[in-house]
Amino acid sequence: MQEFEPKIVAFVCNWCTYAGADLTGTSRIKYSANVKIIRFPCTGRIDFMILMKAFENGADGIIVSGCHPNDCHYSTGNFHARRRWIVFRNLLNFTGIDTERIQFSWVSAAEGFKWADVVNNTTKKIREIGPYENYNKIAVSTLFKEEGATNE
Amino acid sequence: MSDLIKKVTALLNDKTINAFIGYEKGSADRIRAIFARTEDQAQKLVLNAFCTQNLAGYLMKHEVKKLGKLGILANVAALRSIMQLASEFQIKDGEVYVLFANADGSLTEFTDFKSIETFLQTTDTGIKSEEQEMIAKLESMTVNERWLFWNKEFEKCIKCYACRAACPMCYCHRCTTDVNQPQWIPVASHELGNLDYHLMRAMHLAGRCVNCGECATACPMDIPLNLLTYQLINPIKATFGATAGMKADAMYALSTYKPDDKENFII
Amino acid sequence: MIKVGFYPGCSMKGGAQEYQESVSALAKVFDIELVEVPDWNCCGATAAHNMNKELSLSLPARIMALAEKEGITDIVVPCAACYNRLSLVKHELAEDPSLSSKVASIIDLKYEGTTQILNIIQFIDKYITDRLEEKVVKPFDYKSACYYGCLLVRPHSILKFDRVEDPQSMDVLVKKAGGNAIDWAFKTECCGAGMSVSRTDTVARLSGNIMKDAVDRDAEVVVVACPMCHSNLDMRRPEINKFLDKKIDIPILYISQVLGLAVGIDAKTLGLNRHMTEVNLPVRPAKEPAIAAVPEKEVITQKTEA
Amino acid sequence: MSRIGVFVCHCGENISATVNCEKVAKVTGELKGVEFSTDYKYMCSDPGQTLLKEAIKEHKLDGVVVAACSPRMHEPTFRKACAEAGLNPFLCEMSNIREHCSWVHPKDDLTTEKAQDLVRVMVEKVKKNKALNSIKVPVTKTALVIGGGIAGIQAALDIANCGHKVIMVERLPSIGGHMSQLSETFPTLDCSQCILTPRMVEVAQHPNITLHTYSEVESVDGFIGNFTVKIRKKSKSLDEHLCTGCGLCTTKCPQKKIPNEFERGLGMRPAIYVPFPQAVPNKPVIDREHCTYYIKGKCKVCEIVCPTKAIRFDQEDEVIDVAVGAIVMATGFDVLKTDYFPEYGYGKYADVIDGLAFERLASASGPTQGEIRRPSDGQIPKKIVFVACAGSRDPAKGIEYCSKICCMYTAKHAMLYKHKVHDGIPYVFYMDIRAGGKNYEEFVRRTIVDDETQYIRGRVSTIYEKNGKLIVKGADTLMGAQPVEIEADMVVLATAGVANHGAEELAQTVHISYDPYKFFAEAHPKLKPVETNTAGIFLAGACQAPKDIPESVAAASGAAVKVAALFSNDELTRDPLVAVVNRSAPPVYSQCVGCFLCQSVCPYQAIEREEIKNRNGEVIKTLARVNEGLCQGCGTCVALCRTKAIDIHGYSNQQVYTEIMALLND
Repeated sequence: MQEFEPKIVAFVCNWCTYAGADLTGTSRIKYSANVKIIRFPCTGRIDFMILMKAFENGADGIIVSGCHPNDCHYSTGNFHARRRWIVFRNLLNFTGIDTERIQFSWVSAAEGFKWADVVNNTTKKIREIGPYENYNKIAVSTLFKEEGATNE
Repeated sequence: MSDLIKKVTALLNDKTINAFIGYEKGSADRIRAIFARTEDQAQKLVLNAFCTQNLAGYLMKHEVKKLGKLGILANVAALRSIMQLASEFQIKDGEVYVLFANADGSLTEFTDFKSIETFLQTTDTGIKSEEQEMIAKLESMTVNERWLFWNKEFEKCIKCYACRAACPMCYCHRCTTDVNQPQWIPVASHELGNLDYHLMRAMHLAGRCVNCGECATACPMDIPLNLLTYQLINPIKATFGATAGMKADAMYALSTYKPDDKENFII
Repeated sequence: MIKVGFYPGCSMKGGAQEYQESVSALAKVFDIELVEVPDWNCCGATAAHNMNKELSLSLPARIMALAEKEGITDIVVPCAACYNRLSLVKHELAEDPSLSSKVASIIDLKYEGTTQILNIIQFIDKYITDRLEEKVVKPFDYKSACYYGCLLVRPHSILKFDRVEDPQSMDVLVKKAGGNAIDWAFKTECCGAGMSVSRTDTVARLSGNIMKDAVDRDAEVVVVACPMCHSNLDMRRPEINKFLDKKIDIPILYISQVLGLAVGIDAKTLGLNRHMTEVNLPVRPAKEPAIAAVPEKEVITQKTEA
Repeated sequence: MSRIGVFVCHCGENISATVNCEKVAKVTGELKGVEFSTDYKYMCSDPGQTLLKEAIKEHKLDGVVVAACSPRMHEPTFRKACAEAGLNPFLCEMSNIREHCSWVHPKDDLTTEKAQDLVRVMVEKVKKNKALNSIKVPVTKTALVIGGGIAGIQAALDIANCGHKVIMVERLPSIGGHMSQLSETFPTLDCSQCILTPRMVEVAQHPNITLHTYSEVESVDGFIGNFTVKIRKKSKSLDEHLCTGCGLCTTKCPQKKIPNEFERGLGMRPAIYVPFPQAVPNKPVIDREHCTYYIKGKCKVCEIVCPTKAIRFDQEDEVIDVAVGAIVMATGFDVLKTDYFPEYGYGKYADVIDGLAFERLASASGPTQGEIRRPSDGQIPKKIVFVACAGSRDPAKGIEYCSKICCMYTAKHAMLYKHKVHDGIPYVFYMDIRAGGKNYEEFVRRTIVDDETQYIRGRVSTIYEKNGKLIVKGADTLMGAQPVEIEADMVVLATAGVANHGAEELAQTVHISYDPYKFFAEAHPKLKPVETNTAGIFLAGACQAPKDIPESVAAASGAAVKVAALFSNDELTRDPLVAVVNRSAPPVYSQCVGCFLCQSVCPYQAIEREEIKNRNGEVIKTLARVNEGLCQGCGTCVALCRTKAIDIHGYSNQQVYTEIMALLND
């Protein structure tokens, strides 16, 4: 049987984690290729619906990462994001969505190693939990595929 | 003639208000909302144990707003709705004439926000114990059991949007469900579209829900929708110290922050 | 008749009997009925809070839960140590709901934390002060050193009572009773209560310094609101005098006794005869009412809201 | 139908060693809407950029994706190249296949596939990109400096010397601030007045500086480059043009018993007064609260004696409007109020004073002509106790921070005292000695060693008066917390430096943020220490946090450079990656419902209220509007908006939605 290769999307802020991931590269630290980054100006910009869309489109795991508290480039975006995640995680958990599959982290522009760790640990964890069948089952309906196509 | 009818008639006659939102008898002895604009219509007003609907939602309806200066028969949930709407700049102080029906049937007038705030401070605004128990029951399940529970519930949803129409906080002219550039929420009422819709709705009401329960009451498919938003009320209060609909100038829990907000999941 | 809950604690029933007598007598003059919390227990001030955390929470919690059950909204706790324990536990349980439910299961009573805990001064302020001046018949015209001790005002962050370093509330009451509250330096110094029995030499030194400053500033009486303070300053007087090598004979009165005297209650009812140091206040020639109509200065709470 | 060009860079071997660049170019070249794709060894080199430019022209490309290094590295390079080829620069995106791919993964098919995924995401994103134009904001090249202490003076002079106009507003009748009250300054002990006064005069005489003393800022509107400020010039009851500053009125004024604020109440002043002899402007004001004429309706002695007839009793406050492009906040600090220390008897005992009062005692121009005499009876104190950290680093007092300057000035005070009272003994109670600064530690050592100051590590618990002495009780924690009792003649409290009174209101007036202690907040604690979160408003000196003189001056010069940089162009050019509230046809006007929950979330106060009016001028709807001059493009409002009425250029809902779709659906 072929090993399960999880699809993991990382939503990161431009100023800290994106730069931290750049540093991981500059330092040639290796990490798993399962994680792909989408860049945002700030964690404050990351709408909770973006996370829902990722699961719907087949993501098995999600990483959300930004500047450490008090380090936000926009001073307060990550504070607002943190509140949003506290509430959203509560809601997801209550509706039976596996919050283990969303890894929130603070990774600064200097934390190249930490970024590699976050990516590798998350990949390892998702690999162990397995594909997100619950969500995929309802998402991979023909209806959705058709509708997805109209969005192009 | 009841005190209520007398009062409303007087208010209409001296033009304090142009219309009064209250309850009347509907078909099959049910209670429904009435928008009394004339003395004759005011005669139809009733007030009894079945008058439990939160009428504040009507304050935000375009058709009702058009009627001019409004009066409303409010219960506790409606008072809180008015407070929350005020904090979101949807109602100005003194704009709405509020009559509150006390448990003994007597009426209290509220002409400004301050008096409503003071009143709410000493009023029980919590979630009913049976709903608390239901939430506790769900919380004691495993994640997967909860998933199956809600999946089964959402399966019933026909996307009629009665919940949205009944909710006093769903006053947007254009709901996210209607946004199609991009189409965040699939239109069809299949499992995914329903899940998306209800998660979105719950999130948009987080920190704003005044636990009136109109969404669940309105649902023709009997989905316990109110639990989704109720369940967030206590954590938001415990973590951020915020309760919706208690003050007219309250700050919204999700647009404010404290540098030392506590969480245990960010690494 | 106003009904107010009352928690005597051990000292009111023992060494500080006169404290309870005077509080009761004072309350009676002002038409207040003190309702003792039924089946009350020890507050745990002595050993419990050093030995066992759960016990130290449960003892005061049980007292408050019993009061709640009885429908009591305010409890007067004249003993400063009891007041301190009850207030701190109430605060701690309010901060941590899980602890609160744990304690509720230990005491097997419903605990909501709704009762107000009042120390003697707060009780007087809430129920008596407004009517005090009109009832004063015999102004307490003595130079009084108001001694607050430690437990009444600390920790300020929780008790939020008076200014912690320079309390004024008792001074204000004494002035209203026609007295002359002197400015002195030892209002909140330690009397040595923690070593009341084990190290009387330390008590003599600490309490001695307090008494010395009071008499150096011509105090005729020291006014207290705590049975521990009272017993150290009063009962340990021989040791104090020995330490100071000087005879100090000014009496130590409870604030309730001071107000009691001012409103005309007789000395015996107030239990003045129970003190170790004889209460022998000089007789003042009757004067025209010399009571200040208004307090000289409003009490400022020390820490303003940041 | 899009015409997108994909350019895959090898970066020498940095990318091509693990990613098959040819394959990436080939596969992505087949995506819908991709007109042209190629790979090249160094896309950022001149030939690489030429290749890009020519492809844009030749294939009439309407979008470009460069798959290369991090956009944080070369996005500006390629956007500029696109612009040079006639393509709107915001139609160019980069896929990061180096830092995020080739460098972190081994050479295998998965790595190449990931690179293809990353390119595909950007191809889809670019399809949703919009051509954007940079935002141009005109700049009024006049700066407003609020506060005339050393920080304000330095900032004003620096800006004025760059050739720009400066308006300075000072609340008090004279500029100079706290520095003018100081006797000597640490660590050099040079006289504060001697180094400050020339600067004050320079401000007054500088052709580019307009000075408004006895004035306050009433309101600030507008945004970076374009502020409108209302300044209230309080009435001085004086025609300043006629007054020569002879000072005759101040000597003749019959009301002479007003505690002098400048002397910290240690001296008296008349009702018509100049705060101190070196004041700038050196012209008096009438203190109407204490003036006999204003109280009783008669006196007018000053008017009678004035040789130039300059007194104007009926003069009213004047409110002026000024247009400025930048604002420097230099409003300084205050020291903790007296009622914070009942245990130290402050306010009760005349001989317990604060550090600023000691400065006045030690100052040659002070009430005692520089002799250290205690306020109660004028005796020279033989034992003096300095209490450091009076309020600072004390959560119980509500001040958890270190006031920073007290260690140094306390050492200076002890030194000055010893220099003036040779047989006196100075004691200093301290928690830690914080003497980080050039020559600071050496200075403190001199105080301890050469001037024999008794430093006691411990806190003072209480101070009370007995037999004419102040009994200071404390503990010596280096001696096992041994109790210490000192019978002192005088006590000086190094009271905590706190935000100036009115700081909170002023911050709200000018729309900048402040910290829990009401000190003004910088935009970034490390990298933007003199900027505020409101573009165009800068910080100088102790209004931000307690600062000593060199630090205040450095911050002021820093702020001045920021202002000068802003004024170096006639127009301010900003990236157009800002939020925008959508608009639509009536009767909806916008998806925005005006709940303004976005307003409190915005760190830059960029969300404004816009009223839509009908023909009769009645407001029919209130909407949010984003001020492009203020928005920095964080997008926090976008995520919060329920109706999706706010969107942000560059990271729009369409763009991010498309990115997710493209990434997960290959």
